[in-house]
Amino acid sequence: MVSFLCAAVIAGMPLLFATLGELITEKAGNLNLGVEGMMLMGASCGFIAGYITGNPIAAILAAIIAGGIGAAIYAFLTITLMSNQVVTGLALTIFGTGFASFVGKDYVGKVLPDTIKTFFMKVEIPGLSDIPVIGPMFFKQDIFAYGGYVIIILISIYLYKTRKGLNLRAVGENAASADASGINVTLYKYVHILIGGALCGLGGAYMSLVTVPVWQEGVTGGRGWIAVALVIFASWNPVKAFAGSLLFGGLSILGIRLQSMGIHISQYLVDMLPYLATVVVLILSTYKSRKEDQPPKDLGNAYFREER
Amino acid sequence: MEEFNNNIAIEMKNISKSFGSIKANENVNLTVNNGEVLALLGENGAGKSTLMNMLSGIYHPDSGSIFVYGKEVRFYSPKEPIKLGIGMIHQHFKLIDVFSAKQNIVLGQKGTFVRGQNLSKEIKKLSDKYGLDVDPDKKVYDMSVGEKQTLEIIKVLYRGAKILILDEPTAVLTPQEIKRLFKIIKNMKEQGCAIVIITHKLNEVMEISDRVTVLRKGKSIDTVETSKVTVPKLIEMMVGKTVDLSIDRTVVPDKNLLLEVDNLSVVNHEEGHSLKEISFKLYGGEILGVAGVAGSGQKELCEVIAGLQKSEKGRIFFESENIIGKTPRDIIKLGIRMGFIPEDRLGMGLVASMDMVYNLILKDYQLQPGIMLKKKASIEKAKKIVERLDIQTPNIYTPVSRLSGGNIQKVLLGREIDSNPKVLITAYPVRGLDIGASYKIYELLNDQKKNHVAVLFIGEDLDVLLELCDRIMVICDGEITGIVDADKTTKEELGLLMVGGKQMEVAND
Amino acid sequence: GDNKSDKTKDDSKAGEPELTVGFIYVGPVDDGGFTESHDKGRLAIEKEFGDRVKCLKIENVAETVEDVVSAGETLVDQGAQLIFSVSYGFMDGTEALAKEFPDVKFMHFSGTKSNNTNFGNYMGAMEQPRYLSGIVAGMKTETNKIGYVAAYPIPEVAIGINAFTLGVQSVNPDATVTVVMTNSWYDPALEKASAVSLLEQGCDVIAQHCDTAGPQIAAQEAGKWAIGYNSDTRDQAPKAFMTAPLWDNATFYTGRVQAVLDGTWEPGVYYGDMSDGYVTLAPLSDVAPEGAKAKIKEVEDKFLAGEPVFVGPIKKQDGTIAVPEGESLKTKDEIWAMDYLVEGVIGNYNIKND
Amino acid sequence: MINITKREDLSKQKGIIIRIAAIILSILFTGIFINLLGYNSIDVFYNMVTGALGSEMRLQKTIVKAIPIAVASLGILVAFKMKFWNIGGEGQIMMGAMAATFVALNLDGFPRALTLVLMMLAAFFFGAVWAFIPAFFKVKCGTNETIFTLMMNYIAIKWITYLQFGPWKDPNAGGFPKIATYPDNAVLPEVFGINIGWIITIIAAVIVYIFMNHTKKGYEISVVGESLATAKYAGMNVKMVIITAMLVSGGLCGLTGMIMSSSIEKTLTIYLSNGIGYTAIITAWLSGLSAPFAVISSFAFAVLIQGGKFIQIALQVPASVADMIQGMILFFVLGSEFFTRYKISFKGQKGGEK
Ligand SMILES: Nc1ncnc2c1ncn2[C@@H]1O[C@H](COP(=O)(O)OP(=O)(O)OP(=O)(O)O)[C@@H](O)[C@H]1O
Ligand SMILES: Nc1ncnc2c1ncn2[C@@H]1O[C@H](COP(=O)(O)OP(=O)(O)OP(=O)(O)O)[C@@H](O)[C@H]1O
Ligand SMILES: [Mg+2]
Ligand SMILES: [Mg+2]
Repeated sequence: MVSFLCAAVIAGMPLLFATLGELITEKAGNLNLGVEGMMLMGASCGFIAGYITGNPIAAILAAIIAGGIGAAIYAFLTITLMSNQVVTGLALTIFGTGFASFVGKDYVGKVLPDTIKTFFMKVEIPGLSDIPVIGPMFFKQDIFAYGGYVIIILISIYLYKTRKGLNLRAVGENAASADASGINVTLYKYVHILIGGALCGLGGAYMSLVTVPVWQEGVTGGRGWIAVALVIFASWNPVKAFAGSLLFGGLSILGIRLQSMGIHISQYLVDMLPYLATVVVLILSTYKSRKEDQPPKDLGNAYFREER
Repeated sequence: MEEFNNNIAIEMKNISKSFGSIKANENVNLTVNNGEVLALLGENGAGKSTLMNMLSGIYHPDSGSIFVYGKEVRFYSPKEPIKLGIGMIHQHFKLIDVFSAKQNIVLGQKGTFVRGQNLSKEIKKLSDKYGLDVDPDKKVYDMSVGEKQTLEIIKVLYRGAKILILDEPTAVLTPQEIKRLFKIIKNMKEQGCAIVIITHKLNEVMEISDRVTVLRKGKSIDTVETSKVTVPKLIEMMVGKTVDLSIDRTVVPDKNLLLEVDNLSVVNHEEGHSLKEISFKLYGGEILGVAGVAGSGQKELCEVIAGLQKSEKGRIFFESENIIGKTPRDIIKLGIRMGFIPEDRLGMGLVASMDMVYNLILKDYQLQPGIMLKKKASIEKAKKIVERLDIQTPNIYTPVSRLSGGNIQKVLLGREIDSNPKVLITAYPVRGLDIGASYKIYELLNDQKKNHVAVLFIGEDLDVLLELCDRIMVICDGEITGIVDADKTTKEELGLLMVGGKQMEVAND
Repeated sequence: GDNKSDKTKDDSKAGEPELTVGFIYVGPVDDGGFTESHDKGRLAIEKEFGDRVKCLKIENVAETVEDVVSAGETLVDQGAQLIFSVSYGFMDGTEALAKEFPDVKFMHFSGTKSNNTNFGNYMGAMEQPRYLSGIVAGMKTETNKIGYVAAYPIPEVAIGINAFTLGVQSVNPDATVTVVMTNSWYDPALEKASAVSLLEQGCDVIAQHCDTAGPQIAAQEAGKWAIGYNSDTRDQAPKAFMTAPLWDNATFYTGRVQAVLDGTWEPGVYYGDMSDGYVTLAPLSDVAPEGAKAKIKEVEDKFLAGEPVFVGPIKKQDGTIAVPEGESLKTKDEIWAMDYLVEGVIGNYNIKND
Repeated sequence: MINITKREDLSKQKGIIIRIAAIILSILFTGIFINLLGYNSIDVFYNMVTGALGSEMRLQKTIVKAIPIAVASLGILVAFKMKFWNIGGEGQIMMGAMAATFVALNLDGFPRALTLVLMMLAAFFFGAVWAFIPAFFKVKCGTNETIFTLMMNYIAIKWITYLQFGPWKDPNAGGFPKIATYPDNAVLPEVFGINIGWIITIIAAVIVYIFMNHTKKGYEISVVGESLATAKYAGMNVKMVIITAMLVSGGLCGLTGMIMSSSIEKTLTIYLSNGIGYTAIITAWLSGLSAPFAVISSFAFAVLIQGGKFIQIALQVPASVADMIQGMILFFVLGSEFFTRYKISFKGQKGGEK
């Protein structure tokens, strides 16, 4: 059981990064359906940088930049040129998938240098890792995952305790009001969409640097779409996003776990569970809807100051 | 002379601004002094909001110069004016609904963290100074219109604004709230602030302002001292000709009972308002005014009659048919001719992005036979209405959102009247309209009354209610506190009833 | 417009090729697994025939008739006269193409359909090297629990599992093989996660019938051992990799091309085995168990001599007899009729029985 | 100082000029990009265009690819007009195909026309049912339809997987998990060498055009899309309108599934929808939610797809390059919308009389 929970954390990590990325993006009022594309860009570029330099920091930076570049294209189109966000996101997925495959062509199946492998090896956090269940689950992980925990905390503080976070939420809720309050809406949107893209890139890189770790075409396997769903599942709350990522990570490996324990249950129906779960949560969440749990009100709308 | 110049807060010189082919402002000049209230006056679309939006950085002028405290400035975003102490309260509040008052106040302000205690204290100090009252932790979605406005003012003051711009601040306020607002404005004026107020209500201009600048068709016409001008003169400056401002109230003989509301109760869970056991009768050939503090149940009253809200109990008879629980569709299918002009024209009465023709079909298509949509009749009708109500529009295929508020209202009214209604329900039909347009609307309502239509008129301006209506029903907190004859009552009495004064004798005959 | 296209052709040609060969691939040629192993065959053609033969490939073709037909038509459009379509899911599409272009020769990998004019299929007796790899696993395991990460419950996979298990049991009758199906040929993360879960159940050798090195990496991380598939991926998990059953398409593909050039090509069913060199076992690594090499040599020689892999008595999972004592499965058809897993396998094959 | 203002009315001519300029620009930029990747951009574009339109057969292939995109776009646009963001086309296509398959495989022996009509009805119905579920919860509890419909895609695909590997597995396929091939009477006939899907597309486009622009229901859908409150005010049964629109939307997507499965595929596979549901969102949007333009934009997109496949073969460009080209051209087309809605002017010092 504990080992299952451990594996669920690992399976949930890429989801967590991508979900946080999409969450930040949506808080700025933009729906970016290009998560899968940005994840793949991050996965391939992170892997390549790691392979070439042998430097884990370079790998992570490359993933951040790659995800950010994908997000930058999206940001320019949707913010400056005010194009439709859903369609632009879909186009970004097409482009990002192609881009990642192309640059990663010569690196398929290559082995990461040991410097990187050791860097991302599991490390126990003394003290904390001894707590039953929680300890091995959360505190016997790799440094990348610990980075994820830190990011959750940072984002939570940022969103709910700082002025900048408040401004960001205002931009997503009502761009015109935020603008009139002296907030640079365009800047906020750009910055946070880029941060969001960078986090998606990290989510992809987690797969190519830690989970597997190899670069292979389509290494993210549709997790970007799950991340989009998870943002809603988490009702735009970073901590709930963490819980959701674990749950979805767990569900995604539940089928194979049951099989390896010799429990027979139709795998196809088990595979359906994460999606059914999202739907159920989606329905249930409408019943006790607090205004604070609703999507940012200006989500999906382009902002043009002279528009009325 | 020198001293006077030092006293100038804002000077706008030769400001021009166009939107596409529309010249919203053309060489406009305007000066505001410290410690004075300047009223900005003009018909709908005269360019008042545009001019002030340039002062608050929302728009950027095409040409011309702006001086703040004698220094030339250029604003490219709302950020710079805020820094210079210019604060604008927009006609439609710029607040974030899910935020608390406190959060709205610090929005966009310098600082790292959203502070707790200190901030509340600061806000308290500030509101005490100006006699304002706001709960720092209340969420905006829980606030009344008046509270929201107070919050907007505190927000501006917190930013250290010395120059305050108010765009139609009174349009949605009750007389009491307006009184309070004016007190705050006077208070600020005494503290040396410069204030610009835009309003269509001329009595307010006379009451609050020191000087008046009039705009017409994007040009500045003149600036005069309020004490040296009269209302008719102001109107002449605005419109370019004299306008008769009397509403003649004819009495229509042989009124017949058209609508009877009996013991009706409604609960609006969304907004927390309700109606409690109200009963009244509405006759053909009369205008029944409804007065009351905003949010007293006016919206619920209109919507429950129109079939848009569910009732808890009670009955509504249209002629002899009980229409309680019927949907608008049922009502239409029953052949009941009822017109409804809702408060939120573009949000409810019309489809903003569609043209007049498609907006006119809205009320007709249900009764058309077959599954196809027939547009021909509506095209004719649109042409007719444009002509009859003198609607200013490039053509009938222009999206109604492009029209000015007054013209939008005329489209709506034109459509509802055109269906020959027996009962016409109108909620704040002149809100935001200029004097000319307002009187045009009153005239149209009076015409309806003469045609034996029963008109329910929800209003906010007591003077107008007294002049236009035959009877006035006052509601407070969802209860009827009195139904009085308009020519036998006074503003004071109405005011008392609005805040829940004792039940007056019912003037139902 | 025609000038232009002529010019393009001129650029790429140095002497008109005698034959244009087309490849329809299900994945990218650098997938490090299945498609790559076939693309090595294409590269071998280019190396062997040089300018005489031109190769065209198209990657990432979906397993729909629409996509396959569309790819095939374009290949023919571009002059292909011999087309290899390399995925089981391309079968119906290839059949349609064969009907549409009677003058073009089609070879389909792993399918069951063919005609006697222009449509043949080819496949390898992978059960042979799989059986051998089972011997390695059976000798290596200490816990007597072996994990097997498989893609789909289909005959090809079942044959592999069974051959492997029989190999295991031939040296270690107590060992069991636990199977996990990922329902994907290609999902690096899921394949690895499957292996992890098997390792946690106590398995200490992981074999696989899926396309990425994820299971081997998982084994290495757990300090355990692995058997790969498709390609020799010992670089990716040097401490775990023991061996892998492999395809060697080079000989086959160049042979087919030569046959067409010679005018001796015939459709039909090709089932390449170890004696052809079409399927092989990768050289054992240093972590392979001692004595395995000799044992394998012994069995391999039998296979080379024509002895079958599946020799009775073979019991199904439920204990019923599948192949009675004294009988064996010899032909491809007999082998490919397998729709069960053998005794000793833990895992579910036929979900209809759920 | 750059000044951006909203355009009021853009003349048709100018609109066309801007769009053409966007396409030229996108070709220019994408071309530079392609050169950077190491390919000859002129060759690439030339081959993309001739590969999609250069011969009768290529044009036919392009049209075949355009058909399902167009029919699905017509469905999607109905929902989008109502601002109901149906991104569940993929799942609705699959469920439609499932229903069509059920009819096709169980009604063997019926006359062809009748079989086909029944298949269409069944497909429409099941696509509609699949769209009804999110629509129902939308009107009942206001759930977010974007994610709901997205999730329904995955559920549908997993469900079809279950069928293909389980209850619907063709017993005559030698244990392979495939669903049986349709009998001939369940296959769409061809006219002018293309399956009659193209006639269905034209008919569907005309019907959707009339439905959206000239019927009461279509009008109601537009009003609901613009303002719920107004729709209620006008006495519309908003819930019924939403449900109806989604039934039509899902139904058309379901019909797409039938066309795809019974034209070329002749069976149902889990890969059938192949992303058409997502592509249709793009094409529906680019058409400005107008039925005739949806057909045109679908055709344009099919040119991109077919051209992309063609260059993979003719120029041996990897699939990933074709994807990138597709993405980049989309970026430019999407970005160009800005210039049709807004005007940019660069302000000098001319303002203000000094
Ligand atoms: N954002 C905008 N986009 C396009 N045109 C605009 C915009 N804002 C204002 N206009 C144009 O500028 C003119 C002036 O509008 P403005 O809102 O300033 O009028 P106003 O005097 O405030 O009228 P009202 O009394 O109705 O508020 C209008 O006729 C309108 O056509
Ligand atoms: N999107 C737009 N584009 C062009 N002109 C507009 C637009 N919106 C409004 N206008 C113009 O702006 C002017 C003022 O409109 P506005 O909506 O401010 O009217 P209003 O009387 O103030 O109504 P309200 O009180 O509801 O705001 C009108 O002349 C109208 O034509
Ligand atoms: Mg205004
Ligand atoms: Mg206004």
